[in-house]
Amino acid sequence: MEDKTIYTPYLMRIEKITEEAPGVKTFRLKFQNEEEGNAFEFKAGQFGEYSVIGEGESTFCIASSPTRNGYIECTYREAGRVTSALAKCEEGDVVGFRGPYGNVFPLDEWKGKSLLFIAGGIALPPMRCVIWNALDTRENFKDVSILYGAKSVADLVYKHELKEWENRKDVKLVTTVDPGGQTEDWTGEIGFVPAVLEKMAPSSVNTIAIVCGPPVMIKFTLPVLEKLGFTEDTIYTTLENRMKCGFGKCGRCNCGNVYICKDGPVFSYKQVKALPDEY
Amino acid sequence: MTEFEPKIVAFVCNWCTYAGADLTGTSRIKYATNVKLVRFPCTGRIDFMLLLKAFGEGADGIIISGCHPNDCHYTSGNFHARRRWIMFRGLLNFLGIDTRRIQFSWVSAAEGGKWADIVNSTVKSVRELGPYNDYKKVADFLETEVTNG
Amino acid sequence: MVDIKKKANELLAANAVQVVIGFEEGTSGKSRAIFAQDAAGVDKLIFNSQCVLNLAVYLTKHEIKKLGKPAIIAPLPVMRAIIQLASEFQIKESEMAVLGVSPEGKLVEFQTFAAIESYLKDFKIAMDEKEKEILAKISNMSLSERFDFWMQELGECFKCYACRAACPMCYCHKCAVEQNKPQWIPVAANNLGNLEWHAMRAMHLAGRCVNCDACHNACPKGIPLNFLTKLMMVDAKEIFGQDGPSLKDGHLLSTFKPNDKENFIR
Amino acid sequence: MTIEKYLVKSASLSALFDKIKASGKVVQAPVKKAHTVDFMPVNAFNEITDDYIVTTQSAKSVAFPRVEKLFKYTKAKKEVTIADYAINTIPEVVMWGVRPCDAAGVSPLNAIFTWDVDDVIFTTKLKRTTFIGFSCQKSDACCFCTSVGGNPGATAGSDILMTKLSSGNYLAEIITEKGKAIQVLAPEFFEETPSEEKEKNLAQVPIQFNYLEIKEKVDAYFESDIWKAQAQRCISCGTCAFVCPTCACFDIQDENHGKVGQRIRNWDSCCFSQFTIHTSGHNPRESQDRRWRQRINHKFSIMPDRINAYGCIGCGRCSRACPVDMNIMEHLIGISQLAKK
Repeated sequence: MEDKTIYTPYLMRIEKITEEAPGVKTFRLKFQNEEEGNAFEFKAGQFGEYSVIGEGESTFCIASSPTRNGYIECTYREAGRVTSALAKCEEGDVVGFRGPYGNVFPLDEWKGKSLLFIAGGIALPPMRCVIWNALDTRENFKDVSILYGAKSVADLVYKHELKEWENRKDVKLVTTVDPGGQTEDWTGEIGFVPAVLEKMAPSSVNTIAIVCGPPVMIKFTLPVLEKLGFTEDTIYTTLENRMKCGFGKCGRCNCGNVYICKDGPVFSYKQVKALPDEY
Repeated sequence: MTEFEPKIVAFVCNWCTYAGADLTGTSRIKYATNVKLVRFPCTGRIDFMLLLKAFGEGADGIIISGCHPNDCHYTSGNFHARRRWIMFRGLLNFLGIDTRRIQFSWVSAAEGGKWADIVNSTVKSVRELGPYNDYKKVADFLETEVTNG
Repeated sequence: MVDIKKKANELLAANAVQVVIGFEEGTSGKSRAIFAQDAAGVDKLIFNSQCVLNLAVYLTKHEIKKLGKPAIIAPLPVMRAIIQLASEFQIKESEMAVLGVSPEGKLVEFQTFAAIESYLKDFKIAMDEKEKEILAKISNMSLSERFDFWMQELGECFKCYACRAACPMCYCHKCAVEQNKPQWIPVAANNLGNLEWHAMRAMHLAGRCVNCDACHNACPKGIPLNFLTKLMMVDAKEIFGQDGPSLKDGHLLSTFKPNDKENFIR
Repeated sequence: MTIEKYLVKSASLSALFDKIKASGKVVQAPVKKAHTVDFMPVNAFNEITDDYIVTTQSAKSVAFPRVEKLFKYTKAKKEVTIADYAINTIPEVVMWGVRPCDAAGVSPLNAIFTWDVDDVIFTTKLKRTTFIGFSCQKSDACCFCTSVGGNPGATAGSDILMTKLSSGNYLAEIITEKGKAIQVLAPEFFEETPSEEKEKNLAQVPIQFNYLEIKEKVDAYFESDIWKAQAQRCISCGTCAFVCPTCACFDIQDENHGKVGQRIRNWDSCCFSQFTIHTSGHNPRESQDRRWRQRINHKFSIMPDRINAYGCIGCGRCSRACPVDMNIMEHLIGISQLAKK
């Protein structure tokens, strides 16, 4: 008799690979075992441990929305041992997945409010999950605005979805690239996210801001949000720390008395402020 | 019982031994087929750990070969390699690893015959030594348990 | 000790250095490192036969560098490590003061690293009789006995990397054992992982080891892993004539002579 | 169950061992090896040593070994098969000669591995382990169990606790059902209760600090120079974590052998500089003082906060094994003496 343990991953078949940007790919993964797939549930904001069998595990969020059944998606940038191995995978290959782990975006609490998403670079994937979740239950929310910035036009991920959001009447999308990163036919903004946000000047009335991006972007975006009237209770983010287990045992993501993998990855700005500077 | 066929890995330099091995083939010199050739830009690039990796993955013998001294394509890669081999061979021996299973050689692009000879004699001597079970046992982490040692 | 303390206080008082790296009394007669930044700290300095840690290990640590310019209490192994580190461009003469300690426990002052090197000419690295005996015992085993011996000894290793952490020459920010693209050395403390780790460590110290035994003293499992590097040292001397660290000769494995002798290459 | 007390004659100990061995259980006991005294599987009573204060490594390896194979896998072209951990192959083990401090470490370790989700490999191993403790007649300068709520004769965590009496015989306290099961194997060796007092046969370990105060101070002095001062001589090895009975940090890795391989769990340590490093190169705990603070904070503040257990049981192993004499007791005394904030 062999027993599944908490370390045993689901085996997932790569159904579709989308090249998003240089070094960035999205995998659509289907459960090899249908029963497992049917029983699988998750909520927006949660993450998982993805593995190339033989190379090890790597942590990233589930990038697809829980409202889309039958598959999960992940988007990653090729960087370390595991993501490099993932990059070599082809459609039809089998990878491992453990999860879902961590807490969720409190979408239920946000009903009736406006949502402002601010993302930079490769940080759109953790937000894409909640964006689609909100859009698929659009009636629950007032205005939905998305501000997304990347280094260059090529670095923008989910290009086809950005188009879709741009064309939707019920979404306000602003995209921006860093100065010098634009192409000749670029029609979006040029400038860093905080500056564009200031220009965009979204209302903070009854609005939740969800911010995710590189630390330097977050650092300069928060003061702008505060100036706009957002408070530490109405700003949310998702944190990443190195993780191995995903369920509060391996000790890696521990930051103060918070375990990012159990208490996070979703935190309000108020909670983040209370953390020691170890994330 | 069939005779034991040793698995031999050869780490060779691109400019001399690899070309030499090519010549062995084009000259239709017959030699043992036990060798898997791994081509490197230079013997200087052959990290000493690769020898242990080869044993760890199940090789019974190893051949390392490159340009003769003074013939290095990059002037001195083989001189550096030689020093490294001298030190590493001493260490391996001290660790109890069987250096009789490792053949170092200089084979130039013109020495097709010498390459055949190196391969044949290495295969012969490793065949006499038998499979490298001692190392295989150590490398077999799938079965061996680690106790609180 | 009096003269060392006096000198240390002078240096601190003149602000010539900001910290004195030395030994203080530790738990149950052990000694340990102290980073004295004032007279009270200097007062705690000791020096005795229990002072086995190689203090040179701290010279390359970024946390210690932040304390300011150091003066380091340097018995022979520390002096040797300093010369080796200097030859590898890890430390600079102008960035530290060396308070040498002679084998008799007397203060020896050095103005330059070259002066240390020439002082060391009178104190060649040598193994004592007991060490020679152990080395000979291991060398005289049969091949399979030796393999079993090392598998037994290295099997004890649980990869805490205290040997690496205590070694003044292991200053790499990212050790080869942490390279994982591809995974170079197995992470697990199993037989293969331990053998490859210790073989690699010994090779990376070939011609660089100053025989201070810090690695062995640090090992919580008492593994005689210092004999791997001792062998490297003996070979470096016998085959290539390298006799201790040198500021000019260059690193054993990054230099060569066209007429290096061997007897195993066909 | 209430603790039952018996007398086990010194001469019966070996016969008791044989009975346990004959029952088919694996027995691990302290063995004098070339350089250390450590728990090893033993076959005969005379392999066991009683000449140790504590073993170099803790008894945690019985349930949390330095290398744990989580599952094996085979990779063919586009297919992966996983052979899961065979839980039912975990043997019944008796840990003989465990010190009370070591036994006290079982509960915090268990708290970590059962927090929210159970690690069945760990819990099953623990379930199938019987701890036969031997209380301490000797202590050394590194011992401080009494300062963290333990004592040299504490029964917590042991299934049976043996205390050597002045007569040379042993007071056997049967603490749990698992302990009772051992007694049932050889009831003839468990004789009537001795009148001798247990306490006077125990080592004296003075109380050095108040561990509740440590938590208070660690929280109050989280941002303080004390960590820098304490961590100066630390060289970032993992010795302390690896010998610690309650340290549970680990790493998960895959190891291949051609097309087959295994996913393994290895010990890891928060003191390693690479422990928290992100792939981007950003390191949340890049200097040693932060890692040292994490170690102390985790044991004395985070664990009590989150899993209701203290992560230090005062065995002093880390202090004995530390290559640079980072004496944890000294540092804890230092922390406890900080002014109240």
